[in-house]
This record gives sequence, structure tokens and C-alpha cells, in this order.
Amino acid sequence: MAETDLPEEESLFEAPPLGEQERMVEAILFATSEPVSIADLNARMPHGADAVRALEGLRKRYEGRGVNVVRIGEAWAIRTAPDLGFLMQKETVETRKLSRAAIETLAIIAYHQPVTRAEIEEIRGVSVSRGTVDQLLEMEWIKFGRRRMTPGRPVTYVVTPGFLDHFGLESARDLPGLRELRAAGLLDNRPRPGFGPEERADEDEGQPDMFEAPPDE
Amino acid sequence: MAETDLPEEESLFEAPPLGEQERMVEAILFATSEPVSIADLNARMPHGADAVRALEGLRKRYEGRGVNVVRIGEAWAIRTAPDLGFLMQKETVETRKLSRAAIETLAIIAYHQPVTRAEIEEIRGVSVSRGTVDQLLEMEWIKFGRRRMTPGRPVTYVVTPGFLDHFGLESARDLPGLRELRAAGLLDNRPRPGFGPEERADEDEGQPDMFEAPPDE
Amino acid sequence: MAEDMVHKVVNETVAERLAAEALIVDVEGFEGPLDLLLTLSRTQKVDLRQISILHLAEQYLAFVEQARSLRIELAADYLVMAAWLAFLKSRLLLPPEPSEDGPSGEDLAAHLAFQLERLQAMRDSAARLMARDQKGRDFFARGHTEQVERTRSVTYTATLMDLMQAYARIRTKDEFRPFVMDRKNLYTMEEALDRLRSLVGYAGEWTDLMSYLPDGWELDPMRRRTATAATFAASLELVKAGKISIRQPESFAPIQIRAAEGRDG
Repeated sequence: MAETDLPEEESLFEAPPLGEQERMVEAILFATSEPVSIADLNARMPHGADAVRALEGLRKRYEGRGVNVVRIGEAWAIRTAPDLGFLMQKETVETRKLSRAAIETLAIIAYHQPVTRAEIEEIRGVSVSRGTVDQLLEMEWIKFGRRRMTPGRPVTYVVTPGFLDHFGLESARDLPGLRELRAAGLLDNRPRPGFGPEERADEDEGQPDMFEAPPDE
Repeated sequence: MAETDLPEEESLFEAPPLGEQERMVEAILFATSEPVSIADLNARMPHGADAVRALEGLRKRYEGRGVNVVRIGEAWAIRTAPDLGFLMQKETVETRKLSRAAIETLAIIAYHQPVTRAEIEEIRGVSVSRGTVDQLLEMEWIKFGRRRMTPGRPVTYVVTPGFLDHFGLESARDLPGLRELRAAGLLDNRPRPGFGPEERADEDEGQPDMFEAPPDE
Repeated sequence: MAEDMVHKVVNETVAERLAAEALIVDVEGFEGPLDLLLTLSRTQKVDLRQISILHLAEQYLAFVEQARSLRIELAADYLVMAAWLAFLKSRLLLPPEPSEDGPSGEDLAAHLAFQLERLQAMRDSAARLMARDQKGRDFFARGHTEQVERTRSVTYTATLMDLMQAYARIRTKDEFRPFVMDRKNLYTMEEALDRLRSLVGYAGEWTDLMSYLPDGWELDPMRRRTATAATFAASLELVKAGKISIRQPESFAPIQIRAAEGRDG
């Protein structure tokens, strides 16, 4: 567009209003990964625009905000306000693989939910430590489901939306079934008979009463 | 995460003033290029902060500016104003040209989601190549949805938050012309006369081969 | 979309060329029979809702005929569609046989019209979608992203594959399973010793070892087994300590114990 090298006042094309120039500088500084020099700004903006004035206005506008317009050497950039640096610290966290006990417990809950602790132990063939369940609860991958309407009214566990989100599932029903696991070579034997999730809702060590069954979702 | 139901003023820790919360949200959104969910914002801000309210204020503040606060599904991001795209040639990344088949398939998934491959083929009247779907999956514009509760339990496809982000949509409900299409009945799954919705694949009275259900995946 | 299709001149003679021009010959340019039908329907120059399906069927059949005469090979699905349209045409033209059931010609025609309208609507929608402002072309994300500082907090993660493998492992019997005592059904030797010690002092006469099993444990086979083993082991322990005597009259006969003579037990 800017085909002429004429000085501003003689330009045939009128420069955009200052407010518009500020918007332009704002967008360029936002989208560019490196700080941008005045010369670069002027080159990218329409003919007649004045990056220095627009920058000055923009800098004032961002004073005291969560991000500021800052000068870095001969160039300009938008950066987080220094006092908010603490917000940028929490994010990275060390990730570790879940223990085998935890992943097995989680898998059983996902496939058999709602499931009681006694049922989990029956399926795993070993007892489930309190810590394993607590860890999964704390990660918000499992939560308490309805109590089973059987003697002792044991609590059940179900998976959470956070679990589905992590594993990219729309619902727990989308987990591959045993047949598909077998087809994928992950499973060889036939399931043990008599494993209906409802069939053995009886023995449980009685869940602590402090866990109230949450309303159904 | 606002884990308590206590009113703000009863919290042991006083939440920062709303203006301060706005600064925080502003800083976090500026620092990341991906949309940030409300839950993430609340998790990173001090206890008692209310990201939703802060976002509302921030969004207003950026109305008409060079960058805007936009909603993408359940998350939020800052994006440059679309009218300033011409300034950004430098930043433009050449995106792969999508084939006509891919574009149509994408549109069908967006407007009919969740939709099975057989339904896409029924609408287009041709079979959908594996490569087309793979390409859209790889671009992370579509993903697997719930399985359909019909015989064979076919997988369905839905669009992703990345799709919404790319096309500047708040949600799939904001697709252009969606309401009109629905009102015109063009999004109905209308079975062929004389064919129940389920038995379509086996009856064969003049049924062109191209409409046959593909093998399940 | 049909506009940018290549119109291929296939033949040399004027007559044939004229005939060819009446049709869009390049089948390669079509995405299936429905797409071809949609293109043909445009020649009727009416709204898709007003389209004459009968006329459209005739156009399609004429197209297929023409393609044949030009020795253009048509994919099978085009021929299947032709057969179906010929059937539809006959249904539309002939009065329905009273004995015949199944959908009427009108129903089938209406559905085809619906399919065409729906395909057109999706094409239009796709075009509108692609005409939207797009990220990286019309609007942009943050170019500079801030490194988030590393703080030591541990989060645990797992993949879907881990989950499925774990489940498959559990449901597979031949997998190694850590040895764990079944505590509820286990009677330990310590327990048996305690019990025997307190009871055996009263056993002046030979008594069956099995009578020393804890109450109730003799009913369940698994519990009886563990209680028997523990009690037997405990009895040997007490023999070793000189507290009791033990005997078995013959193989597989009941084992008997009694308090050792001359001892305080």
C-alpha cells in the first residue's frame, strides 16, 4: 500500500488515528515472539503511522496492569508485571508414573464402577492399601459413588470427569472391552466366572461414616 | 480451586481485590498461547479468587482493543483482533491445504457431531478415506467421541477445543448457520424410506453399495 | 465446486463433441454419484426443493448412457446408482401395484431430494467455515510465551495404555501375582500354640488333635485346612518342648495328643 516515500504531511494517504495505531502496536507486540524495534513497527504499520507516539500511549495504558509494555534494548515487548511472577511458578510439576498398585486399582474402578473396596480386593487378589485409594482420591481421578444398598452399606468408588479428561475419554464406557483388549493381545484368558459387579456386594469392612454418599450425577 | 462453599468474606485468607484478580488473569492469559481453563486459573490464583468474575471485567476492558479476551469452550485466551491480521504477515504460518474431502468431512463432523463414519459417508455419498480422518485427527481438530449405543457400537467423531480455537468459535453451538440448518431439518438423521435406522446395512432393496456401513473400527 | 472441474474433450467428431459438451464428462472430477446428481440438478435452474427427481433420474441415466457410448469407464457405484434411479423412475411413472409393499416412489424421491439438499447445505457450511477468521491467518495467539518456573511438586500420571495393560494383567490368571496371605482365612501357628497351651493341660487322656481346632473353623474346608496345619505344627512344637505327647496309631488315622506325664503342662 505504502508506495510512496513522501514525508508524512505530504502523503496522499491519511495515517490511521492514533487510537487505531495503538491497537496495531498492541497486536504486533502481542503476536511477535521477539521484542520489536521501532523501525520494524513503522515498517509494518500503514504509511504515516508513528510507532513512537503509539507506543507511548500504549505504555501508559498498560501501567499498573497485569502485563506492561517494556523496553528491551532497542526494542519493545509486552511482558508480565514483575510483581505477578509468582503466578508463573506453580505450573511445572514433576510427573511420576503411578505405582502398579494404584494403576491396577484405578483400572478396576474404571472398568467396574461403581465398585466397593472389597470388590477391588477380590479382583486384584490382594488387599488395597488406604494410601492407594487416598492417592487416587487426592488426584481427583476417583470419588465416592453411591453407597451399596447391601448390609454395611459400603461406599463405592467411581471415576471422575478429571479422569476421563486425562485419559481422553468421553465416558468410562468408551474403554476398550475385554474382547478388544484380547484382540489387541493385552489379555489372554477368559474372565473368571462369576464376576458380575453386582454379585458380590456384601462383605466389606464397613466404610467410615464420615463419607456421605454424594448425590447422583 | 474454590473448594469451600463459605462466602468469600468468611474465608481465613482474604481474596485479593477484584482489580488485582483481573491483573492476575491478564498476566496468566498473556503468558500462555493455549487457552487456559477456569479451573486452571482458579488453581493458580490465590485462595478465594474468582476467575469468572475477573475474566468478565477483563473481557470488557479489552473490547475494541488490538487484542481481545476470547472464550474457547471452557477456556479463555487472548487473541489479536481479526481486523488486524494484515499486520501479521510475518507471523503467518502456511497451513497445509486441506482437500475438499477433508473440508467437507470436517464440516459434517462439526455440524452433525457426534457422528459415525457411516453417517459421514451417507451424507457425502462416498466412502471416507482413512487418510482424511487421520489428517483431521492429527491436526487435533477432531477426536473420538462416545461410542454409539447401536449394534457394533461404532465410534463417533466430535470436534475439539483446538478446532474452536482455530476458527474463533466460543462453542460448537456458534457454528455459522447452525440454527437455520437445524430448523430446516437438514441435521436430522433421516432414515431412508423403508429402512429402519438400524437395519439399513443388511437390507439390500436397491441400496447402492456406497451406503453400506463400513467395518467397525 | 463443479465450476473448476476440467471439461475434457474426449472425442474428435463434431457430433460426438457436441454430445460430450452437453454433459460434464470427466467423471474423475466427481466425488461419487451423489455429487454428480447434485451437479446435474443445477441444470434444472430451480431451488433444490422444487427439483424434479424424475427429470434428474433421466438426466443421470442419459449421462451414464453417454459415458458408455464414449467408452468412459464408470466406477461401480455410479452404475449401482443408475440401476437404483431406473428403478425409482419406474416407480414414479407406473401406478403402484396394490399388492406391492415398501416405500412409494414419491417417498424415495423425497428422500433423494433431502440427501441432495443436505449435501449442498454441508458444502455451503464448509465454505462458510473456511471463510471464517482463522488462527494463524487472521488472528494470532501470543507469540512470546513465558517459561513457567520449576517448582518441586510431584504429580502422578499414567497413560491409557498403562490402564488397559493393568486391567488386562489383573484379568489374566497366569500372570505372576505377589504372594499375599489371606488374613481372614488364615490360622497362624502362634494362634494355635496359644490355644493348645491353654487347653492341653486338661488332656489327661489321648484326644484327637482335630478337637483342638478353633470353634467354627472345621466347617469351611479352607479354614479347616489352615487350622489343622497350624494346630499340627503347634503340637509338634509342644512335643519338642516336652509339654505333650503325640501319636498316630496308623497311617491316616487320627492324630492324638495328651499332656506329657510327670510334667506340669
